[in-house]
Amino acid sequence: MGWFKKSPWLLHYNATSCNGCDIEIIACLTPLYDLERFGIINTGNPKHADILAVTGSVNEKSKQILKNLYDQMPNPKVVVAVGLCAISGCVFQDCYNVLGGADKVLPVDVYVPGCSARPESIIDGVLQACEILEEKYAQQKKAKQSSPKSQTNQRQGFNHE
Amino acid sequence: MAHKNIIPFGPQHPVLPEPIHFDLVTEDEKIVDAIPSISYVHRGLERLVEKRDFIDFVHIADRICGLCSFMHCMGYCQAVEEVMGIQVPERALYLRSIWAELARIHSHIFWLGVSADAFGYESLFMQSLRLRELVLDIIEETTGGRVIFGSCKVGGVRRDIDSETLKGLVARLTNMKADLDELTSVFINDYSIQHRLVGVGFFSKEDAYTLGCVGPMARASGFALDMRTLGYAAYKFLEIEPVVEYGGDCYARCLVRIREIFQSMDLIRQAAGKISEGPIDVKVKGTPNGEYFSRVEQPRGEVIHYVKGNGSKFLQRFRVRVPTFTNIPGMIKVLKGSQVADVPNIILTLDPCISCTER
Amino acid sequence: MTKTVVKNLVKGPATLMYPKKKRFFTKITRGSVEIDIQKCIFCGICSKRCPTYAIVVTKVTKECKEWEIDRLKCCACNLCVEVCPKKCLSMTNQYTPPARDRTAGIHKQIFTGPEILTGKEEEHS
Amino acid sequence: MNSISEIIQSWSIIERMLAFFLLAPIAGGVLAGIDRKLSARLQGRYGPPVRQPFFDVLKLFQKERILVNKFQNFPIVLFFLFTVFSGALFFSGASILLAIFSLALAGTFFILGGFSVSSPYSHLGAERELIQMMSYEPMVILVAVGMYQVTGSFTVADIVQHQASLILYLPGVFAGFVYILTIKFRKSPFDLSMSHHAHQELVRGITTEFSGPALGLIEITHWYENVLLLGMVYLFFAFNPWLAIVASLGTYLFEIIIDMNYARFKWQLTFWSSWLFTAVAGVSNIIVLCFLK
Amino acid sequence: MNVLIFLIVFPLVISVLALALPRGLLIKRIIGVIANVVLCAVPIYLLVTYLDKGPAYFHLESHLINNSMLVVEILIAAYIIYISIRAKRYLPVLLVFLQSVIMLSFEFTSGRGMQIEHSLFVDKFSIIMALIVGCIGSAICLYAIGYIPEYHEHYKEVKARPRYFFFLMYLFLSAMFGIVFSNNLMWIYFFWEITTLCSFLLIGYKNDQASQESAFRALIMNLLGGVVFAVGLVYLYHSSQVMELNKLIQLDKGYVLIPAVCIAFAGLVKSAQFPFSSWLTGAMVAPTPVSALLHSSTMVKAGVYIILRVAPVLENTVAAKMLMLIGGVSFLITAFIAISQSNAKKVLAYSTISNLGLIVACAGINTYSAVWAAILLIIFHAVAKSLLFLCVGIIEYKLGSRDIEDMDYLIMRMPKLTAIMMTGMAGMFLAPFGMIIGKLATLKAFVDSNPGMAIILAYGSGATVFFWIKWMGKIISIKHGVFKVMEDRVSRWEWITLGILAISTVAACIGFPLIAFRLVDPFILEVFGKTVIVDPFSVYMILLMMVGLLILLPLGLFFFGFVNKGYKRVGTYLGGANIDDVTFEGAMESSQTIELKNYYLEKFFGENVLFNAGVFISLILLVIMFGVAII
Amino acid sequence: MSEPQEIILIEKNNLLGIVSDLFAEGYRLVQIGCTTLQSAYELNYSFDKEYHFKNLRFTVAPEEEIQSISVIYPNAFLYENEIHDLFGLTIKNITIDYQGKLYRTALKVPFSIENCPVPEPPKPKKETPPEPPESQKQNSADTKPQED
Repeated sequence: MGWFKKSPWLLHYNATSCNGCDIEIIACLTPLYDLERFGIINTGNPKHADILAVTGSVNEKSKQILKNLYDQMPNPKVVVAVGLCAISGCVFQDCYNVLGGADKVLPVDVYVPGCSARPESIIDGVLQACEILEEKYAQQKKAKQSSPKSQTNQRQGFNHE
Repeated sequence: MAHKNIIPFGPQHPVLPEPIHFDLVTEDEKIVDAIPSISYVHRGLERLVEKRDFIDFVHIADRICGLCSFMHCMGYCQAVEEVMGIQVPERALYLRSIWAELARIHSHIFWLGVSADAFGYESLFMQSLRLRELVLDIIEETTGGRVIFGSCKVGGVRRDIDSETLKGLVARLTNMKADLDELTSVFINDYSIQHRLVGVGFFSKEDAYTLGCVGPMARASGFALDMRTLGYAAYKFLEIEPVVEYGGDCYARCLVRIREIFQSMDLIRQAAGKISEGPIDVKVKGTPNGEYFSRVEQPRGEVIHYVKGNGSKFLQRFRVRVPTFTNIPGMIKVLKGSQVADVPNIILTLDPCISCTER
Repeated sequence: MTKTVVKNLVKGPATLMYPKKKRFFTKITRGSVEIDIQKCIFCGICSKRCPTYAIVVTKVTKECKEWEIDRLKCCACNLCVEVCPKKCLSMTNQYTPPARDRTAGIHKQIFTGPEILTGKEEEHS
Repeated sequence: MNSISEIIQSWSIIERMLAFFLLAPIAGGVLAGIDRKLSARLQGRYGPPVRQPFFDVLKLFQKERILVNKFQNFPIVLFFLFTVFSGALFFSGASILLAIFSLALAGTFFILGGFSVSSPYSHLGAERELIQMMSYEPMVILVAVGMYQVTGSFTVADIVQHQASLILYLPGVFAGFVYILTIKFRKSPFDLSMSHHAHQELVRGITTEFSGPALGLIEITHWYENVLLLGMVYLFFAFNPWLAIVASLGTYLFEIIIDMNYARFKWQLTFWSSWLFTAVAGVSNIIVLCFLK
Repeated sequence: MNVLIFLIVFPLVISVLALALPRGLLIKRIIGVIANVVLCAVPIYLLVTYLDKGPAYFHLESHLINNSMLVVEILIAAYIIYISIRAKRYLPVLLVFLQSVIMLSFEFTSGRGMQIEHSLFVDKFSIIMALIVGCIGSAICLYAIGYIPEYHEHYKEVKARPRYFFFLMYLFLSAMFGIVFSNNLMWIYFFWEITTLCSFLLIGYKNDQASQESAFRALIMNLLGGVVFAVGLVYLYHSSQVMELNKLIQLDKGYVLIPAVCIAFAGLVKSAQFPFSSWLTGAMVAPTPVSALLHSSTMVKAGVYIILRVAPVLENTVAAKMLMLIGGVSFLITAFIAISQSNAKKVLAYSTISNLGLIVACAGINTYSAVWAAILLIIFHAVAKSLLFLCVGIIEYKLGSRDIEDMDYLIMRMPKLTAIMMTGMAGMFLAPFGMIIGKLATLKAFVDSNPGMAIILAYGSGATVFFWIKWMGKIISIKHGVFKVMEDRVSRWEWITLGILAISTVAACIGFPLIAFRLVDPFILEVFGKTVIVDPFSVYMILLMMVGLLILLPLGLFFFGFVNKGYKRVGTYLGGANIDDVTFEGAMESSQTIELKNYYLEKFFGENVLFNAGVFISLILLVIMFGVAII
Repeated sequence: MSEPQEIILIEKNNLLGIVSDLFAEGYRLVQIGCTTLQSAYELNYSFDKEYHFKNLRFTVAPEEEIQSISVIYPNAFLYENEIHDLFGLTIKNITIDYQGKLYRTALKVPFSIENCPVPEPPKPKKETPPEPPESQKQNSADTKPQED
C-alpha cells in the first residue's frame, strides 16, 4: 500500500489568479484550518510535491510555467484546480489573455469550486486528491508489474481539448 | 573580480503568494542587479468593459484582486457615480468606509503574517493569520463572502448592516485589540525581527517622491500621502490623520501598517458611532458620459480608477492604476545592494498585489 | 513571543477540526444558488446577466423548459438572485463540494408543467 | 538505570554500533514527530500525528525517482553512510574527535551533493551550509577540547565513565554547544541553508533538487545526526544517566522553543554571532579551566 | 656516508648535464627518468638501512670543500649583486654585501681554526625529509618535462630556457639534500643560500615586470633571513665555539638562545610565516612545477625543518612562545585570507602558509606530541599540496585561467584530473586523509600543553573547511549538456607524476600507522625519550574509513554511472521558468543561463585588512622574541 | 466630494518641457494612461502635488512617436512600456526599455485601434427617454458571447 494518503505534500502555484484563492490556501495552513493535521506540508518546491494546487485561469505566460512545474513533479502526482478561475476562468473567461482553466494545460483531477474557494472546500478537495494519489500509485504499481519496461506516466488520460 | 551568480527568483517561489519574476544578479549574497518580469497574471480585464455594461462590471471590479477586492469595487463605483453625477446616500457611504477599513485590517494583518513568514518567523505567521480569521468572520457575517465582498454597487451598497451587528462588530474589534497588541508588540520589539527589517530596503523621502511611491511605502519614508484625506466616501465625516513614519526602511513600513490597523479600528468605531439610518442605494438612471479619475486609498496605497464613457452602456475605457504598479520602480531601486535574504522582505514590504498590478 | 506561544500551548489548539466537525456558516454566506422551479418564468435574465455564464435557460418546447446551472462555474455573486423578477432563485449558505469530474457541478431543472421532473445529474459527454 | 548502563557497557563494540544503527532512526523519528506536534501546539494548531515523520519518509521512498543528473544521489548516500558511521563511532565509545571529524566528512558530502546538482537554490543552500559549518565547527572542536581537559581523554567511553559532573566544569562550553546545536538541528533562527519549514527564501535550500528516496534518506540521516548530537549533550551530564537523558530531551525542547521565538537570521549574523558566542562562552570556559588545572 | 654524499652530488651532476646537453635530446628525458628512479630509490634505501638505527654522524672534513663553498658563495654573491644592479635594485646589494662581509670576516678570522667533528649526519627526520625531497622533487621534475614546452606555448613572449630551468631544479634538489643531511651549520647555511638563489631565479623565470617584482621581493626577504642566519652563526661560534647542529642543541640554553632565535628567524622567512608571507604569494607567478616543488613541498619545508631542529634550544622560553604564536597567527589569518581568494594558486599558497604556521606552532610548543604531529603534517602536506599545484598547473593551460570560478563543471571537462584533484583536496582537510590525522594529533598536542592554541586550531580549521569545500563543490558540479573532454592533450609525463602523487596521498594515509610507528616514533623517542601512544581503535577506525572510501567511491561511481536506471531526468528547479534544464526565461523574455559562483566573504576575510593585521601582530611578536633573546 | 481634476490639453512636442517644469515644481507622476479613440490614441499624464491633481492630455496617431519622460520621472518606464505593449505606440528613449516584452499576450497589441473598437455611443437614443433597462441589457448581453 502507499503512504500518500498520510503525507501528501502540496505545491501551490498562482497561475493568473486574483489571489483570493491563494490567500485562502494560505489560510488553510493556519491554526484554524491547519492542513498539517493531515500531514500536508506546503513545500513550495515541485520536486518534493505530490499535489499541485493551481489557482487562476492560466494566461499566455503562466501556461508554460505551469507545465514546467508539473513536469518537475515526481509521480504519482495530482492536480487540484482551486477556485472558479482554475476551473473555467470565472468572470475573466472573455478576456483576451485568458486560457480559461487549468485543465486546458494540465490533467486536472479535482475541481474545487468557489470564488474564492472556501478553506473548507480546499480541505475537502485536497483530501479527495489524496485518494486519487493512492489510486494512481496502485495503478502505477500494477503497470510496472505487468510491464516493467514501460514507464507509464500520468499523462495518458490527458487530452488537450 | 566579479563572482556573479544569476538566480531566477520566482515566478513560483514559496515566499511569493503571487507570481513575479526577478533575474537576481548576486555577488556573494549581495544583489548587484535585479530586473523584474511581470505579466504572469495579465488577464486583460480592462477590455471586459466591452462585454459587460457599466453596472455589471462591478462584479469584475470586485474580482480584480482578492485582497483589495472591496476597494476596487468602491473606486470603480465612485468613478462611475462621479461621471453620472449620482448622489450616494450617506449611510451607504458610511458602510463603504466601514467595509473598506475592515478590508484594510484584514489585508494588513495578512501582510504581517506573510512577511513574518518571509523572514522565517513561523509562529508569528500562524498567530497573525489566526487573528485575521476573526476579521474574516466579521466580514463574512456582514457581506456573505470571506474574500470577495460583493457588497458594493453603482449607486450605493448591496447589503445593509443592521445596528445590532454593527455594535457587535465594534465590540469584537475592541476585544481583538488586546491580542493584536500582543502580536504587534512582537513585531515592534523582537530583536531578530529588527535584525531582519531595520535598515533593510531603505528609501529616502526624496526617493519615495521621485519614484512615485504611494501608500505605506511613501508614508514610511515620511511622506504623508493618504488619499483618505481627500474625503471620499465617509472619510469626510471622520477624523483621519495619515500615519507617518520616518525610518524609510522595511521596519518603518511594518510600523506604518501596524499603526494603520489600529487607526482603521478607530475609524470603524467612529463610523459606527456617526452612521445614521437611511437608504443604502439610489436607482441608477442613464448611462455614463464623461470621464473621471477616482482616487482611493487601498491598503497598498493610492489606486486610480479611470472611467471614460461616451454615453453608451458600455464604457469606452476603464483603467486601473494600482499602488503596486507604481511602487515597483522603488522596489527595484532598493533591491540593488541588498542581500538575497532581504529580497522576500523587500518584495513583501511593498505588499505586492500582482493580480491588480497586471490586471 | 514566548508568552503568546506558551499561552497557545496551554489553551490548546484553535483548530476547527473541519472534516470531523461540521462547519456552520452565517446566514448570508454566499454558497450556491438554488431555484424554485415552480415559480420560474424562464425569462432568462439570470442567464444573461450571469457574469460567468453559469446559468443556461432553454426553452426546448413550449412545455418543456430547462433551467441549468453549472455549480463549478458559479461565482456566487448573488446577481441572479437580485435580478430575478420572480424571486425564485435563492442563495444557500452551503458551498458546492469539490468534484473529480468537470461536469459534476451541472444541475438541470426541467419544467414540463406544474410538477418538477428532476434530472439532477445529467452527464455531458 | 545503572543496570541498563552496565548492560550497555557489557556489549561489544559491534553490538553497540548495531544497536545505534537500529535504534537511532526510531528515536530520531519519534523526536522529529514530537517536534512537529509540539511546534504545532505552540502555534495554536492541532498538528500532525507523532508518527508523521515516518509516514513522510515511507511515502518519499515510494515516490518516483527524478534526477537532475545521474550522480546527484551519490553524495547523499555517502552522507548517510558517514553520518551513521560517525554515530556508530560515538556510541561505540571511540574517540569523540574522530566522531566529530567523521561527521564533518558526512556534512561535506551533503554540501557536495548540493553543489553537484548545479541548481541556483541548491547552490546558495550549499554555500550557506558551508558558512554554517564554518560557524559551528570551532565550537564542536572546543567541546571535545573541554571534555579532554576535564576527563583527560578523548574517548567517549572514558568520558561517560568519568565520575565528576562535566557540566559543572564546562558550563560555558555547554552553552556554546547549545547555541550551535540550533544550527545543527536546523532550527530558526539558524535554518539558513535548508529549513524543515516550508517557506523560505531559498525554496528548500540545499535539498531543492533532491526528491523522493534521496530526500527520505536525507531525512533519516538527520534523525541519526540528531541522536548523535543529543548523545553529545548526554556526555555533559553523564555522571547521572537519568539526569543526562532528561537534559538531552530538555535541550531538544529548548531548541523547539527557540525555534518558535526567532526570525531567521541572515548569514552574516549567524556567522559572527556563533563565532563570538563560541569565543565568549566556549573559549573563556576553556581558558578558565586551563588556569584551574 | 657515501649515500648521503651521493644524494647531494647526484642531482648536481644531473643539473650540470641538463645544462650542458643540447635541447630536445631523447637522452635528456631518459636521464630525467633515471634521476627520478634513483632519487626515489636512494632515500628508500637509506630508510631501509637506517630503519632500526639511531642517528648516525659522519666526519667529513676537508679544506677543499670549505674553500670551494666559500668560492661558490662569493660567486653567488657577485652574481646577485650583478643582477640587482642591472635591475636597479639596491636593497639586495646591500644585504648581500652585508652577508658576504659577515661571512668573509668570519672565515678569515675566527673561522680559520674551526674544528668540525661531524659534518654530515642522518636520522629519521632527515630521512623523512630526504624521502619528500627525493620522491616528490624528482616526480615534479618529471612533470616539468611535459609541462615546460606547454608553458612556452602559452607564454610565447617568454624566452624558452628549458636547460636553465632544469639546471636550477636539480641544483635546488641537491641543495635540499644538503640542508637535511648537514650537521655543520656552515654547510646548512651554504645550501640555504643556494635554495634562496634557485628560488629567486625560478620565480623570475618569466622575466616580466610582475615576476621580477616578486622575485626580488622573495630575494630580499630571504637574504634578510640569510643575514640574520649568518649573524646567528657568528655569534654562536664566538660565544660557544660550536658550529654543529647536534652540539648546538646540547648546549646550555643561556648561551645559544640568540643564535637559535636567529636560525628560527631564518626558518620563519623561508617558510613564509607572517610577517614575511608576501614573498610566497608573490612567488606564484613562477611556473607551476616551481610552485609545487619550492613553494609548497620542499623549500618552505626547509624553513620548518630548521625551526624544528633548533626548537629544543628554545624550549620553555618566551621566544618559543612567540614562535608558537607567530605560527598560530600565520595559521589562522592565512586560513581566513584563503577564503577571500579566487586565484587557485593563491589559495594554495595561503593554505601552504597556513599549514606551515601550524607546524611552526608545533615547533614552538616542542613537546613530544607536538613534534610528532608536526612531522606528520610535513609529510602529508608535502604530498597533497604538490599534487594540487600540479593539477592547477594543467588546468591553467587547458582552461586558460587559474581562477577557481572558471573551473565550473570541471568534472565534465576533465574527469580524470578532477578525480585526482579531489584526492589532493581530500588529502588536505577531510577526515580519513592525512592532514586531518595530523591535525588531530596537533589538537591533542595543543590541548596537552597549551589549550589556547587549540582554540586557534578550532577556528582555523573552520575556515579551512570553508575554502576547500567550496572549491571542491565548484569542480564537481554537473550541468547537463555536452562538454568537450579537454584532458586528452595532457602529456604522459604529467599523468605519471599526478598518478604517483595521488597514489602516495592515499598510500600515506593507509600507511599512516606504518609511518607513525616505524619512522616518526623512533625519532621522537630519540629526542624526547617518550612518544605518542595512539589509540589503536582510532587507527582501525581511520583505516576502516579510508578503506571504506576506497571501496565506496569507485563502486558508487560505477553504480550511479552504469547500473542506475529507472529514473526520470528533469530540469533543475528555476522557479518554474525553465526553458530547458539550465536556462530560464528571464525578464524581457531573455533566455538566461544560470551562473553559479562561490562566496568569498570579502567583507569578513578581505586580504587587505587581514594581511596587514597579521604582519603587524607578528612583527610585534618577532620584536618580543628578539628582545627577550637579547636580554 | 468631487475632487477637482484639471485636464490640460497640450501639444505632443511640448510634453517634455511641460513635464520637466512640473518636475521642478515638485509634482509626482501618478500615472500615464492611454485610451483608444476612433482613429487615434489619447494619452493622459497625471501628476499630483499635495492632492492637487493635474492631467496633461494629447492625442497621437498610431504611427506617431512619443518622447519618453522616463529621463525626468524614472518611474515612468513601466507605464511607457505598458503603453507600448498594449497599445502599440512607439515611445522613444525609455530608460529601461523592455522592447515590447513586458507583457506577453495571446492577442498582440490588444488595445490597438483594430483590436479595440470604441463602443457606439447611442447618440440618437440619448435624446429619447431611456428605454426599460432590462430589455436593453438583454440585447446587449445576447451579443456578448458571440464576440471574441
